[in-house]
Amino acid sequence: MKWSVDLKGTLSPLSIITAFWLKPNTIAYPAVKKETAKGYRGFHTNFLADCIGCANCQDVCMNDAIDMIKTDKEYNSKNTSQCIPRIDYGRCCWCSLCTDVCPPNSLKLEDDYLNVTKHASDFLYMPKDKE
Amino acid sequence: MENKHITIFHGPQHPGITGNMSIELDLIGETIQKATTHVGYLHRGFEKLIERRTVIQAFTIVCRICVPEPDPNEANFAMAVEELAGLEVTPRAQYIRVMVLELSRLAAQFLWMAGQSGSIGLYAVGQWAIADRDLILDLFEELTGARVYHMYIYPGGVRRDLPEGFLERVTTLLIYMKKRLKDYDDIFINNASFKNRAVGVGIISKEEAVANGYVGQVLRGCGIKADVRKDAPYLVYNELEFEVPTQTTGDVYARALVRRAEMDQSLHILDQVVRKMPEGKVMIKIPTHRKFKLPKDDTWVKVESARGEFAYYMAGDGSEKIRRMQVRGPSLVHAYTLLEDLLIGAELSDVALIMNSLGICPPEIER
Amino acid sequence: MEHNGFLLEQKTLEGDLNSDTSHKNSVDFLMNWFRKRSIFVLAYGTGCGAIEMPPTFTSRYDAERLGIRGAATPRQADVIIVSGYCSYKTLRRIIRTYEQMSNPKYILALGSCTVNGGMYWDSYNTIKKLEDYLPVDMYVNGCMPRPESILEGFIALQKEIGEGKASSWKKYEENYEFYRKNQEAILGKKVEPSYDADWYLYDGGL
Amino acid sequence: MFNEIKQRFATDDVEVKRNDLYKVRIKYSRLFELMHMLRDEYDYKTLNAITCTDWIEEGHFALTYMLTTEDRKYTFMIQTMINREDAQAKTLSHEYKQAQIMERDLHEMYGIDFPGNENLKELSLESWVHTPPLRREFDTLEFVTNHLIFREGREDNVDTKAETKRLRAEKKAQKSKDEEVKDGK
Repeated sequence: MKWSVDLKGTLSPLSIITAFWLKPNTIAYPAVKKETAKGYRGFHTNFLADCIGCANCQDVCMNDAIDMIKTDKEYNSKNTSQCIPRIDYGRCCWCSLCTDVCPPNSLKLEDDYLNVTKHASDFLYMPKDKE
Repeated sequence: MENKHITIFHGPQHPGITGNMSIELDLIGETIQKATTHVGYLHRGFEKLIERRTVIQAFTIVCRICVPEPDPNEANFAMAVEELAGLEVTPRAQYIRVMVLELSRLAAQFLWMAGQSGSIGLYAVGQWAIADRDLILDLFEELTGARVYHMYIYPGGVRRDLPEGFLERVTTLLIYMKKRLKDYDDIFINNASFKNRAVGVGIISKEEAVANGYVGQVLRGCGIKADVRKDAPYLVYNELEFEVPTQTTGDVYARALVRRAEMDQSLHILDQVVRKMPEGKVMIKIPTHRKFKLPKDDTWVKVESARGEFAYYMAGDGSEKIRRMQVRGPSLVHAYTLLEDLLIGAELSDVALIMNSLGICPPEIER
Repeated sequence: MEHNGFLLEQKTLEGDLNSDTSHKNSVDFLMNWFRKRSIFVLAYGTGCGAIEMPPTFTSRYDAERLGIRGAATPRQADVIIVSGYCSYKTLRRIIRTYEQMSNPKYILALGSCTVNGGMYWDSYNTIKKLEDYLPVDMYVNGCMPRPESILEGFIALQKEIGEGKASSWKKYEENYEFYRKNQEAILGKKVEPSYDADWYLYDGGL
Repeated sequence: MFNEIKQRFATDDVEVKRNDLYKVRIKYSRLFELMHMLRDEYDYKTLNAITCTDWIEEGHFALTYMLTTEDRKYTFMIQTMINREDAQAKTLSHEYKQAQIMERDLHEMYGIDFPGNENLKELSLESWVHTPPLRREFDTLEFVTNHLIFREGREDNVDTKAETKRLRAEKKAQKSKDEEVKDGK
């Protein structure tokens, strides 16, 4: 390898100095929070007044992430199996196929996505009852 | 003092490696005598998992095959399924697909730029390039609902229509990028330290490139105008106007110039896509996931990814599951046949440089 | 030579440092404060999640503001990020790398795959529960986690370190038999990769 | 070209899949002859990929060779069947350099032997002793349940179909009981 004199190539990188006058593009995260876009695929919500317990979401989930369970919550009278979905976030990949196949459109994804925990058992998640 | 013959592992834990893979290097002094690639650190058995899932279920897993650039996989999968099932996609969906593919190509080139500059110690370029790539990811987030794994291009169309005002935001980004790319020329492509490191390193001859089935920038870097978008146009690429940039020297620098020129072409294509975007539906009606059946037939589809031809072989067997899907990404041959060849006689310090210029992406080698 | 991983070597080197670090006096408090403000992350992208690490560590999200930055070698690193799924072959390397890291050391696990297998729950080549093989300090949710999530994970880890609670490496040493048994169950008797980084020891040194 | 192939190799199984994709099925014994013909006379110079499909019901593997022209415009798929038990195919690694790694991949995933290929070491698996994973008889879920443990805490999953049936039956029983009570009155 030999070094050849390349004046343009040597001087042009110095234009990076002009970047001193640029506005920083950093999002100072904990202080400044960037809003997620509309329709971001975050955690699940399940509007219980609509949920019919059909287990379509469980059927379509290729990750086996959805359990249909019984809880002491009050259900929709149309809920034939008296079960509602619970999501295992140790499996979920946020593909939103489950929300696509939901017949009454009660299962949705919200824009919240933060869950940081020491305990792996915290990843079993009951969707919030939210329209 | 006589130099000793030593063997070292370059990777998997190494800052100068493109992902989780390793190269076993036999060295005398700093000169490489023999290179052996090792992969498998990311083997997940995609091809087996896809056989277990129905078509609709398998669609979510294919984008994981190549992490830096998931969209060509989705497009490939959707195109293969559509070809087997005999579906026709609406023009608007096709244009949106082209837009997504070109945006992801641009994003992948920025990621490459960060890696390539990092491999010779120009870290400022990486800081800029990753930040500019994030602007594209922001657009993706708005369009698809996720930053990296979009799961957006679906058999039968795309999953969502464009949000309101999206095309204007793409145009704004294009104007910014056009201006911004000149800065990269100044600090990276024309940089004397990059030129001196890259010119004449990792030279590939034309004959070898053709015979051994190399693709993408490796081919175009040694003067062959090969691009799937031109050779076998898919989607609506035959309605769009663009060029296939080539170089003749076949070294690392030539490949860098080709990639840089491709970024300009991507911007040019996006410009046309935004102007030509037709109205209409984005999704045709397809059967539900238990009823979506593929006939007993096979096909071979390919798209041009940011690193070259990306092809899928898909065979159906009359059931709702895919019998076999083989992924033939650009990296398999590049990482073995090409890299092992190129590294012989190279310096230890050039390993990262050469590797980055080939754009090797391990998750797609072992799948 | 008896092959016991790097654990043995480390014990002889750092025997005293392994004493209780939950702060009882101001020196411990100061130590924890220092540790929490300078986290060096090993540059090892073990899986998908590694693609969100460049944005986290470069100018857009700029983790260096919080004292978090990359380190090239395990000996200089404090944190190893297991970014997503972990194939058997990688697990060997992660175990080796982890054992090479000097105390105190922490593991940050990203994504669904480290919790319960994630997307690859039926794959024959990936592990399902990372905590069986290595002690995990913090799990971050997502597939893959956004840079904000990763930063949040680091902030939570810093808090733990500051309070002197993050002590997974001690857990690893105390329960070494348990972890080793699990590792051997899937990797076979020889957990380390077949090549040996200690070649100079056998070779008589440089 | 198709006529020549049909005549010389006595096969009718040539189809045009797309305007740039052709496919021919051929006996294994004539495979390499055809490949050489395509390479020498019709410019199909590059071997792009070798794939294998497991047709376990019919007892064979379908090996597919993808040949591409020099200008990368046309692809020819040549498919041949080999016996599933003790599968074997001649190596192409001496003619096409890239065939070595593709064959190595197939050898690992399907257990097909390629005599003449010097480098058939394991590729992505490490010390694998079970059935080659991509063969159909290898059940990955069974392997996983035998070798690994999933996270506990999900045992309360209810089979909704059975539960619906049970609830319906219960309701019915309740109803008939009510009616009985009514009738009894």
